[in-house]
Amino acid sequence: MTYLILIFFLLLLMLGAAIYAIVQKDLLYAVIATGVISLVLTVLFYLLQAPDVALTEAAIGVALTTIIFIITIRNTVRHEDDYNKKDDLKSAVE
Amino acid sequence: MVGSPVLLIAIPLLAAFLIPLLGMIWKELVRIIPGLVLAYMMVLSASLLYYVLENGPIIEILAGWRPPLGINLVFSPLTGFLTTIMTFLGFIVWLFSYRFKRNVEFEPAKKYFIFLMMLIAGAVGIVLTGDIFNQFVFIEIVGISAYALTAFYTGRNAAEASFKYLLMGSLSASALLIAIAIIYSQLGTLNMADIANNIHLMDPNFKVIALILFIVGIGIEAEIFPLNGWAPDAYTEAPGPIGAAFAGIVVKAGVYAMVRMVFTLFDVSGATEFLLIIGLVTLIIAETTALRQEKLKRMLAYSSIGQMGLVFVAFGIGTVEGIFAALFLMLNHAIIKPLLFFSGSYLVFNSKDKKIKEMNGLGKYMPMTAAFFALGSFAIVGLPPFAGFWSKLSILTAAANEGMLLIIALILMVSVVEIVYYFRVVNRIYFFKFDKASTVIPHKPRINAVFAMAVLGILILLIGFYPDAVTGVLHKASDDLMNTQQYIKNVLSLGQTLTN
Amino acid sequence: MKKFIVIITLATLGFYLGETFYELGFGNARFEHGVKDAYLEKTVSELHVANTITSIIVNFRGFDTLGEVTVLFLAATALGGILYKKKHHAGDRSVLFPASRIVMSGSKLLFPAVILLGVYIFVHGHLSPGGGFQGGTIVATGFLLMLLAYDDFTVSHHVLSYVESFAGIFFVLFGLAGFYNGGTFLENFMPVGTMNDLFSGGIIPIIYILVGFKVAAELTGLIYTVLHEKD
Amino acid sequence: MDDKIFEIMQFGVYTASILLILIGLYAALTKKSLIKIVIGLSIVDAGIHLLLVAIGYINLGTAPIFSPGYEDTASKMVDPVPQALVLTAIVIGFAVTAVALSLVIRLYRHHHTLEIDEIKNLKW
Repeated sequence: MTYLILIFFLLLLMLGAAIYAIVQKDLLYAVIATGVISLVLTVLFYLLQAPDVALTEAAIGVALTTIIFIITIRNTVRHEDDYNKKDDLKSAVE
Repeated sequence: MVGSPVLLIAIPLLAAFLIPLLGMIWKELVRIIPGLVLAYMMVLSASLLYYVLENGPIIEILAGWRPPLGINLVFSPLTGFLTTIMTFLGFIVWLFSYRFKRNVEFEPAKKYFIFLMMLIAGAVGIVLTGDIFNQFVFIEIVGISAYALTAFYTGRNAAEASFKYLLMGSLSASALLIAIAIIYSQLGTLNMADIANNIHLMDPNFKVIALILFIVGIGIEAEIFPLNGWAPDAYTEAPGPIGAAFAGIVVKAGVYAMVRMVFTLFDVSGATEFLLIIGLVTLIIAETTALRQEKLKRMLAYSSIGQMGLVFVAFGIGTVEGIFAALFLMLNHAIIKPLLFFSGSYLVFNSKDKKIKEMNGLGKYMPMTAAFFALGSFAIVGLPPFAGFWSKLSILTAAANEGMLLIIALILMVSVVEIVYYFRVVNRIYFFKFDKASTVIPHKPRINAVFAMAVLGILILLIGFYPDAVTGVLHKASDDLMNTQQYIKNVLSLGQTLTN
Repeated sequence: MKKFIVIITLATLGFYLGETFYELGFGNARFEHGVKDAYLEKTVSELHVANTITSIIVNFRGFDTLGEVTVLFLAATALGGILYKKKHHAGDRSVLFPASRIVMSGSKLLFPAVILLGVYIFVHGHLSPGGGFQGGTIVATGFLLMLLAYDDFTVSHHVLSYVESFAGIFFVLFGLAGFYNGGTFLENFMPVGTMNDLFSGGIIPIIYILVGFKVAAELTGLIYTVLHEKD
Repeated sequence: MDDKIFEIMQFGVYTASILLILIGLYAALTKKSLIKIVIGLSIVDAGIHLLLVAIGYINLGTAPIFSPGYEDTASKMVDPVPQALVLTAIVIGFAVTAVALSLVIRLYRHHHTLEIDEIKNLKW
């Protein structure tokens, strides 16, 4: 039973992250939400007895995909509606 | 036998990994080696085809595991015929573009030839493989090479066309994966022959859903109607020879994969009628759109989509004659459309917009290129002494034998439309006055390009005057596609019975 | 309006997909002649490999893996071509966040451990979970860590392309070596040894190690290219 | 795990993965920002990977890795084939995402915006 609750919690977390990634206007947060989907997916793969897939998803989905997205945002715009505000991320960090 | 079919894929991969190293030694090798590899593939494929026509199909086992377990390659008359066309065309495209951007020292020019080679190797893989997941991997190889080649020019709208292609390609690849998941969960196997053998065990509803997902997944490469939005842009924005490679090679691989699904894998009733309808819709929409195009390459792209629609109509007739006609049409399209793209890309070489109306009176200044373009136009609309005539004739006879009069009428009507828009261009080239202010500056083709175009032109004339030279191969290939049981037997007779 | 149409289409699609998959259910009792049992059985009896997924990826469906590393290779090559600019400032890197001293020394400490973990995973691919892909990506994340922490950390492009090319070449050559003694492409031509030994499974660990090197080099190169992208 | 709980879990996992696919498709089809479209594609990929792994799972299954001394446990193992396919699919998906994002950077360089309506030089 706890197993079931755990799985349902993870599934809901994943769906919530997916919806958040879609509606969020700030692309940086959206990308991090995509990373969360991958993170939850890693745990789910482990629970579904697929440790190899979990390892791959952990390295590729969580780390590499997210970083490539972030670099792209760094080189383009941070907000969905904005034009030409590429210095935004820099100013947010400083 | 001179070698095994797997070399058709292994050698280009080996060369692709070697080229970055060899490029450090002498830059020209980056251009020469893909050509050598493509020439080798062409010779190997032709000699294997010769062997196969005499001795029956070769089933190549990979990794030492027999069919249901391992992946296998099938080199039958049909697949051998297609690979021979593809590798031949690949070599011609390489020859045409050998001096392409030669004097420019920039990164993409060096990579152009690797991608061209991998595009062809991937297409050959799609045709040869006997495993649905392996086919997916090859579709992705073709996809990534095609995206990179489409985005080749940094100016213009190349990146946009490429992104559009990528978006559609990625979504359809997802559909393909879901279809593979459904089939695997029902039958527990990924081998095509094994699936075809056990397909009756599958629930009919699942079968229909899986087939639809497959058609969505592969239709993007085969340019069927709702999924061909990427094609005109990609053809227009990619370098000229790449348009020829898409029309001649990638599309052929997509059509093959789709036809293999419908004829061999799924015995869903009504699937051939579905192909017929989809082909007719694609044909009519593409040809009427082509009539309205102002840019030359866009027009050629829509014409190419329309021709693929015609191929599907011919497959959809469902008889051996129909398949024969479809394969004949594929062969003719594979040699005529590249000629049109090659000569067309020289006709609009210096123009910015690549508009048709800029080509006024170029026939006087570029006699050879214009003559090749005219030859290609006459051949593709199906004028009697050229190659296109025989394929159109065979489609019409196949339809007539089945009593499909409406289809004959539609094909003839569409042919008239085709004649109108091709002759409009030819008319402009030859009979309009050369207009110095708005027209492109005539550009003489280079010697290798002339040679490539001449080979294609001679082939068009040869097939036009001696169609019997190819009909023998085509008959064997069409029998091969129809005979599903033989395919299953060929592959699975090598197999080991599974223990369970 | 467009959104409305999309939602309706997606709902229909979801309905049919859902119906299909609920009917399918989990598990593998649905088919009788599947290849799965043969894979599980032959992994132990003929290949002497503990990890079935490794044996499937490297041996039974090794051709897929060859295609897959090619896809990665093409993507890494394509990235260089697509992002090419005439004026290229060598050495410029888009710094995401200026790293603090803690991050710097922490990365320096972690870097060898991450690399070691990656190498361990791809060397033991046939014995435990993991293998070339997983290990290779972990090695690449190690390099990513260093690239993010230190502005002046560079990876030699030549070394990367040597590693990448030689790993790929040896993969294909090992495949071609399968033809030796009348075998087939990618066939296991080496003795399989005893199960659960490090040196067992014939060519499987060798090919997976090559895949590991290739994936690591390609992903590192890919990230390096994108990181040096700056407007 | 008894059968009823297993059935609920099965329902939940399939629903979640199909919803994930639909959410991703929705983003890819309706969103105006190019990066959002690519995010949508990667969400679709995630859903499909979960779906593929799920079709091979069996009740109380174990990972398809043999431990020393337990070489006869094959009947209890989950299906290894979908897992192998997913491994390949994840790497391919990453390659496609990387190419897509590099195209996004190129488009931004030319148009200085990520709005798809502003970029439409070609007909969509």
